[in-house]
Amino acid sequence: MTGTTTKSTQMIRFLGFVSLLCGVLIVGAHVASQSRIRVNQEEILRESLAQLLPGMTRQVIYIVTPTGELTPAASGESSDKRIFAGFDAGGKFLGVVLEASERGYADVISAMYAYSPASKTITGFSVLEMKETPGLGNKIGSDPEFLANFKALDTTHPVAAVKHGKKTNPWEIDAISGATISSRAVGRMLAASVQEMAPIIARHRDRIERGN
Amino acid sequence: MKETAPNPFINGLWRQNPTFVQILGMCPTLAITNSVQNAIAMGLATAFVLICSNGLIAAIRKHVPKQVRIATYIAIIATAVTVTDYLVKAISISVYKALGPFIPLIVANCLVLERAEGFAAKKPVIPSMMDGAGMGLGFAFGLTCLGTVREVLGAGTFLGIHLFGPNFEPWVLFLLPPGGFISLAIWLLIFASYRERKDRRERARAALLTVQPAEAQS
Amino acid sequence: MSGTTIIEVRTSPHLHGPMTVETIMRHVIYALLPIAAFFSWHFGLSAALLLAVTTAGCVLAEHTACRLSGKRSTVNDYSAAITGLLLGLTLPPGLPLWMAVVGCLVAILPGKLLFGGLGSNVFNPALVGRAFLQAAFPVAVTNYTPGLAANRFVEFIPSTWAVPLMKPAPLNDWLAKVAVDGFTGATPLAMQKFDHIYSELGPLLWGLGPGSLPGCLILLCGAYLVARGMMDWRITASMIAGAAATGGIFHLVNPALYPDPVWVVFTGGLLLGATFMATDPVASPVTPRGMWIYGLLMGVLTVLIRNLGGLPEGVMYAILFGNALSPLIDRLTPPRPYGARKAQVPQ
Amino acid sequence: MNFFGAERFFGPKRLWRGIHVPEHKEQTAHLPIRRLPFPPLLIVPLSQHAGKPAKAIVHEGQEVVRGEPIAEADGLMSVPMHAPATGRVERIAPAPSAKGELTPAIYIRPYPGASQEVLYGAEQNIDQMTPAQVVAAVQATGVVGLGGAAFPTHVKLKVPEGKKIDTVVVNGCECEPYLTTDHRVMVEYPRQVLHGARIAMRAVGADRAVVGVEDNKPDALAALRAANGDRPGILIEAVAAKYPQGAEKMLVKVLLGREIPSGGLPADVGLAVFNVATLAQIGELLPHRQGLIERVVTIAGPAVRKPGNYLIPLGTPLRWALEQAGCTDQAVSVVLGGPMMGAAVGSFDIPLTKGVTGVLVLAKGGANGEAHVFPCIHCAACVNVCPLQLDPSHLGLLARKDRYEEMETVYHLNDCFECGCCSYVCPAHIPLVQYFRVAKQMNRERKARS
Amino acid sequence: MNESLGHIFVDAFLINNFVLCVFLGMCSFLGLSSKVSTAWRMGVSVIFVITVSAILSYGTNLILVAFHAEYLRLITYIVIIAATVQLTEMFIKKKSPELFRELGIYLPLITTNCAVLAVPLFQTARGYNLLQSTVFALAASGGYCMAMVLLALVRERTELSDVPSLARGTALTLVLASILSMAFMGFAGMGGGG
Amino acid sequence: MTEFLIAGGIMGAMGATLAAVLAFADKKLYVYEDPRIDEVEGLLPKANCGACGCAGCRAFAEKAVKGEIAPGKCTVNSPEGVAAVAALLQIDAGTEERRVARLACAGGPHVARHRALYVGLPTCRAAALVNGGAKGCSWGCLGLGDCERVCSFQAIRMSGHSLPVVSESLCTACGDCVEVCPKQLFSLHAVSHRLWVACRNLADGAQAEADCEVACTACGRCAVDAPGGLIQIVNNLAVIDYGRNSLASPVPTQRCPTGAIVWFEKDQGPLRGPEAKRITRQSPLPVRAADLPTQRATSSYEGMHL
Ligand SMILES: Cc1cc2nc3c(=O)[nH]c(=O)nc-3n(C[C@H](O)[C@H](O)[C@H](O)COP(=O)(O)O)c2cc1C
Ligand SMILES: Cc1cc2nc3c(=O)[nH]c(=O)nc-3n(C[C@H](O)[C@H](O)[C@H](O)COP(=O)(O)O)c2cc1C
Ligand SMILES: Cc1cc2nc3c(=O)[nH]c(=O)nc-3n(C[C@H](O)[C@H](O)[C@H](O)COP(=O)(O)O)c2cc1C
Ligand SMILES: Cc1cc2nc3c(=O)[nH]c(=O)nc-3n(C[C@H](O)[C@H](O)[C@H](O)CO)c2cc1C
Ligand code: SF4
Ligand code: SF4
Ligand code: SF4
Ligand code: SF4
Ligand code: FES
Repeated sequence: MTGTTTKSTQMIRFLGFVSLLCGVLIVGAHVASQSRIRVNQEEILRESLAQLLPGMTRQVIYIVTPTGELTPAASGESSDKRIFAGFDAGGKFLGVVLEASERGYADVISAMYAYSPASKTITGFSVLEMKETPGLGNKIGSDPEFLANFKALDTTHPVAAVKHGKKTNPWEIDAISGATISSRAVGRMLAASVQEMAPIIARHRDRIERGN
Repeated sequence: MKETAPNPFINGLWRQNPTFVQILGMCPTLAITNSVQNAIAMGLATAFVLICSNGLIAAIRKHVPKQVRIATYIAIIATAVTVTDYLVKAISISVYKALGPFIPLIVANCLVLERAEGFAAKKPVIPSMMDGAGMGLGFAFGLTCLGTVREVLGAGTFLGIHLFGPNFEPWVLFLLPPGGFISLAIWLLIFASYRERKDRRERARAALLTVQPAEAQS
Repeated sequence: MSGTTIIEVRTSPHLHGPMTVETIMRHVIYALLPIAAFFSWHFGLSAALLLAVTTAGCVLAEHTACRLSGKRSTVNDYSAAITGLLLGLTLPPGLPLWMAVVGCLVAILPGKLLFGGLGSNVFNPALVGRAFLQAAFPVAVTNYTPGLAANRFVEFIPSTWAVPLMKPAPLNDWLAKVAVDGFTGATPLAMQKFDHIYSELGPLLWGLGPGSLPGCLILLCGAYLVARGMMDWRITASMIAGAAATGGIFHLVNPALYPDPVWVVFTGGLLLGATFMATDPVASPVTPRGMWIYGLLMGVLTVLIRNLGGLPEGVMYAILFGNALSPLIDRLTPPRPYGARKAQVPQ
Repeated sequence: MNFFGAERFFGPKRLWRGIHVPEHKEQTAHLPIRRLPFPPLLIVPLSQHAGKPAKAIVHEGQEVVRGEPIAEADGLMSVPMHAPATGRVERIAPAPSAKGELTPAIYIRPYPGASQEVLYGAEQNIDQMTPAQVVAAVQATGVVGLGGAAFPTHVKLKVPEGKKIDTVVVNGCECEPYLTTDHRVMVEYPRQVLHGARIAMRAVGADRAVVGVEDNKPDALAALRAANGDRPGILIEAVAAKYPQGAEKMLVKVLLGREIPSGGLPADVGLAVFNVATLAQIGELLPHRQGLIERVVTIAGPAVRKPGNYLIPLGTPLRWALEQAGCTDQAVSVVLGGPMMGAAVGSFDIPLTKGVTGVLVLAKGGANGEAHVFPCIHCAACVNVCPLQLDPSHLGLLARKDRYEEMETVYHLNDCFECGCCSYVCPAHIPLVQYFRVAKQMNRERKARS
Repeated sequence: MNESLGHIFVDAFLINNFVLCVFLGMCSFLGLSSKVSTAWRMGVSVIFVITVSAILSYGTNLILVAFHAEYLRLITYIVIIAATVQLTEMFIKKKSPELFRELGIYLPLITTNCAVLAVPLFQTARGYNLLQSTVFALAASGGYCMAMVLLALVRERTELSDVPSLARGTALTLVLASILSMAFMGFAGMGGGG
Repeated sequence: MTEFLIAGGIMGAMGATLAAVLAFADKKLYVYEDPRIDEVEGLLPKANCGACGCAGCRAFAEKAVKGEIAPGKCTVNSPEGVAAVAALLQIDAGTEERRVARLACAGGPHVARHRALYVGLPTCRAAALVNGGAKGCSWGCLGLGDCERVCSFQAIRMSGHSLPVVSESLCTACGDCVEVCPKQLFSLHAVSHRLWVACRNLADGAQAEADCEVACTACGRCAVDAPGGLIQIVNNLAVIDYGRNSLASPVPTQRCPTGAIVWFEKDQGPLRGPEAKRITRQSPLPVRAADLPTQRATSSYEGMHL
């Protein structure tokens, strides 16, 4: 082979063929694993919802249109703004779960929280994705003391985080010591999200609670 | 002359260890090793890709035109990686989440292409797969070493088991980027001092064996 | 001498000036002592112990490492002691001593000796140690206790004695006992940044806020070194100028959010950094123009990090960044040799 | 201390960089020039100057008269030698030199009791000579730069093709510590200095001369000013004392604000620079068509018994001169020239030549004491004092790693004139100048090889 | 997401610097940073390759989305990168053989520089438009180039000192990188927060 | 199924397009480089020592492929390596006799006097610039080991008497020591040049011996013992004419009184003749007590040796 230039057509044919083969292989893997992956993803979603709304077995997903209307969404598809309504085995409405995100210490924190339209409180909080400092900022997803803030966080007043040990009002979040920035980001995130979503939910409360 | 490597498997595992000797595949080495579990998973995923791609490339090595060889190898590697990606996703979403964006980046792990070019392109299928396995496991070994330092110091745990009790003050740094660099440096220093001590011993032995060159003997 | 003098041949110059590295370093220590004394007086026993531990830790680390590698110990050039003192001065007084020791080891081993010892390190060793601690133990390192507590000469801050590798016990009880009113544990900078509470400027000049050292005393000690020709004033001056100017611009844009230049200069570690750390000759440029650029850059960066970043304090990062850039600055600002048409930038 | 450099703006003209060195001139500055007796044997090397060695024109056993030429110039870059004493040529053979190698020399044994009077020479009228004739006459005197470089003076008097010289600069700075030869020459022979300056002005066609004298020699300034009176053409200027103001590049910058281009000559900026002693010799010798046979040498230093300025016949062995002045047993090294630039010698059998401005005997435990060399701490002291605005710090670091080529191409090594300021101030006691000398030598050899 | 261009730039250049904070492109960062001249040439080559391949991948992605063949992203991106690199390599070899010799084995390895692949993947994941993608590519590769040059500068400086034999080589480089990365932590949170 | 078609279509099309682009670029931008250069380079020892006279191993490989230099010119390569290169290029190996560096001085401080104490940078280069070094013999080795430091092959080791000792097996004749020595004491010689004058002192016999006990005093005995013209006395020094090396034998060393002329036996270093002075001293000679004129005593002047 040394020194001889390979014919161009041969190169084209070879690479074309290899690529084609690769493409087919990949599609094969894609098709073969697709259903399993979907099941997995739904499982994950349900688990995280169930964590926020204990006892939940069924969820209904709505997409919020830009005009503030709701349309039901096929499960598993991600889109802009979603509302998950959760029901227990007996079909009882448990509350809604909303998504929110905000810039934290290192990067955007995205999270889900449970909201009770009846009591106008936040009843649960879990982080989906963050790059906060491990051992510090990332405690917002794991620190029991911090998560205890979200047992019944009043939203009638704008939510805000205050320094550790300084919580006095029901709408305040007691920040994690040493991670005030991340904690405040959570506060801002919830405040903004509730401010936007609460009226929409209030408007469609009946429909959501009915689950259609 | 190319040294006659006795066994491509051992070669990759120790003598030519990709992490500590060749310093290849550094991105996952540094990025994924903040827990031992991630390190092992990433190492195994890479080993799997290496075995597949080395085998495939060795199989077609005789037919590849020189000018498109890189593109071909890369396409094959990418296929192997995409397949792995789907596999991991199908097996466990939580592992997939931990390895994050780094599985697709196995494609670009220099180690994989280096082995394709440096070994699989020249050798038959079986030794190539052996080499892939050796390198891959060597890589996994390297990652685990690093992961151990980082997890033990950074979180006080090993594979999630608490080692020092609940009051341990974690060294957050080791979970952060600088800690990755430092941990690898620590391992390299350990190996270097080991090698230096060995060298010194060998030199001392050699000095005993050689006759001192005579200086103007009378 | 019985007339059998052995004559020596040497190269010119046959005279030498009075300065030696050892004298310079010794005088830097003299200049740091008043500051260390203030620190100990202000925070009490724990602070004094912290300084003693960091200084001894650095000196011992260097001595032992030299001996282990079979070299002559280099501690008698006093530079390790400076590193220790400065490291101690940048740490909160109640820091667990085991963490301080970790800081010393990091400052001296990877920060200095790994590069080849005195003169070879690229980064300021004390700041390498401090940056390591800050990243490893961010909570402990930003946790300031109140100064001037009544019992400061009688008892240690409890966290000082934390068990190695373990968390220090919470300070709440102790704080309640010393009963300092309205103490928040935050430095003036952190309070300004996160809570927009301005401390009064007056006490800051005299170093009476938590976590801050007396600006005027630091400047005075620096002036002593400058007067003895042992320190370059250009870096200090340009760093302060850079910080003040940048701070001024921010202040003009949004006076409510950003503090005024005087406040900027006298808070945090800026003066200590500009006077004793940015000027560490080893890690700073040698060319005259380079020094100006270096100082300005660090001043500007400090304020940018403070005002825009997530951290209240930026001096340490600014100086480390400046250290990294100093080889580049040296290259880009060669002095114009006598008789050359223009300075040539080496490739 | 030099706080903000404010003193730059007051007082006489001064050098910006450079250093203040303890002067130690009080030891000899007040002592008039005295003659030294002839040694039993004189050794006159054929190469006492920069350039080609002279060619001997005497043979062994020949009798010579004091002042008589004994060697002739070999081409333009060379000067003749004259017999320093009346006596007999004992042999023509290699002799040790200050560089350490053997160089050919004429050994003359003076007759015992020979007179110090110069019997050789004839009057000549300079005013009627063309510049070219003046240059030739200067060459015949064998005068070379007595400021230390020993560069043949007539070469400097010959204006290069296409250049014009407007000013003669007379260098009376003598910035080196201990040395007072130029000082005494200016005090005792001001008329000769000025006469020499006028000869130089004529030769190069300049209508102006500037004499630069450091302000630590007020008596020299006074003597020159008195001798000059109010004759125009020669300006006598005081400059603030600082080392190395005497280097021509510095002096020219301080006095006239001109910078000699890197690698260039004073003629490139319309100047010619001469040492006062050089001009004094020309002013003295040229009218009588005599040759250079002796020079003033300062013998000083902490370990000298009888320091002073001695008029020494060229070729006097160092040992003789030292025996006349006497050393204490504190002596530990002997330096030819000033302490900043002079070379230490390891042998006393070498002769004193035209370029030797002083002999210093340094004592134990002086500033020259043993010191621990630290690593460079980048303190920039050297950068701040280097009069040529180089970067000795980087040069030193590169030299340690044998990166000689880079020193030359990137850091202007060849501009360094080895003044020693950087080594003097370096707190780490790094022998920077020695590094630079080695580097230059290695570069020269590398170039010669390729 | 609707991030401003300035924010994208600062984020990718400083705050989440590809090399020092995200660990991408490590191998060449550690391997090619011993000389400033090599480092910055490599940096510029990477800027070129990343920017070109980011734009090409953007187009490719449009096609893939149109055909609902997103699963082919990885392979198409990497093959495009490989081709770009190979073209660059041929070009450099033709125009500047000595640069080619200097970059030596690392030129083909740009292909396997994770940073190069990461840019198209990230830009797709974050849904950047063409302009945002280009800015992102420039910032990320510029950040890579800057980190490379910084490391090379400090490494060149250590060459003038007597580094203990134990640490000579990669260990020292890693320590330098780690301190640099600590210094970069100062920029963390610059994007928002407090 | 459509998925397979689409994927196959996209990938096939892309592969073909890129291959076409590459093929086109390959035609336009192709630079021919003999692949054998890489292969030869792979067979070289990569010492980049320059002993072959080329700027590094790759330059050697380029020249070797072009046939401008024989593979054997790389003296560092093992014989098998040379043979492999030759076989690859299908040419003659072209062997060259191995050369080694030889030192023309044997005057360690235990036999050669120093006239002063040198204080300064501990390198020969630096010492030589101060008054030619402090050694009495101004031609001799300064013993500060520049050659040892510069040798990249660890072939030079300073002996207990501060004299460099060259290992015949390690030396690659790269010439670095020849260049670095300020006294030019090294030269490269074929290993078969075994008769050797280990001195450069040009001073006359008495002076030379006063400076160094093992100096060549130009007594001429070796010249008399050597067959026709092999050794001549030039400028107070014995000089060997290596053009007549075939005549050389250890005989001329037999009667040398100082042992300045030696015979290199392989792996035994330099051997002196039986009549050479026995040197039992191990410690350095004292630096000559300087006759520094500490008194004003004109009479001591007769001590001047001229
Ligand atoms: C390396 C490092 C990482 C940090 N990471 C976070 C973080 O993820 N989240 C956070 O809120 N603060 C983080 N911080 C701390 C903040 O800078 C700031 O000091 C803290 O939020 C102030 O909280 P405090 O008022 O409770 O002390 C970090 C600090 C350092 C030095
Ligand atoms: C190679 C060379 C050529 C020179 N040619 C001239 C010349 O043509 N005219 C002149 O005035 N000086 C000439 N000089 C003299 C220098 O300008 C300078 O005066 C001399 O080197 C001594 O200066 P120093 O004592 O500062 O080293 C020459 C010097 C050298 C080294
Ligand atoms: C560092 C340095 C210092 C010098 N100091 C003096 C000095 O003090 N007096 C002097 O006459 N020449 C001094 N020279 C020599 C001058 O540069 C120049 O060569 C001399 O004045 C020319 O005159 P000449 O050729 O008549 O000697 C010095 C040179 C150097 C490099
Ligand atoms: C003016 C001056 C400032 C110094 N500042 C520091 C410093 O900030 N940190 C430090 O570790 N050493 C400092 N040193 C000591 C010494 O330079 C330092 O340890 C070197 O970096 C060690 O190589 C300083 C020395 C001087 C003369
Ligand atoms: S570098 Fe040269 S010119 Fe500059 S101070 Fe040093 S010796 Fe003098
Ligand atoms: S004076 Fe000495 S220590 Fe200071 S920068 Fe110069 S060489 Fe380095
Ligand atoms: S430096 Fe001298 S001894 Fe060493 S290999 Fe080269 S020639 Fe031989
Ligand atoms: S042989 Fe030359 S280089 Fe080697 S020690 Fe002797 S003088 Fe120095
Ligand atoms: S693994 Fe990322 S560049 Fe090598």
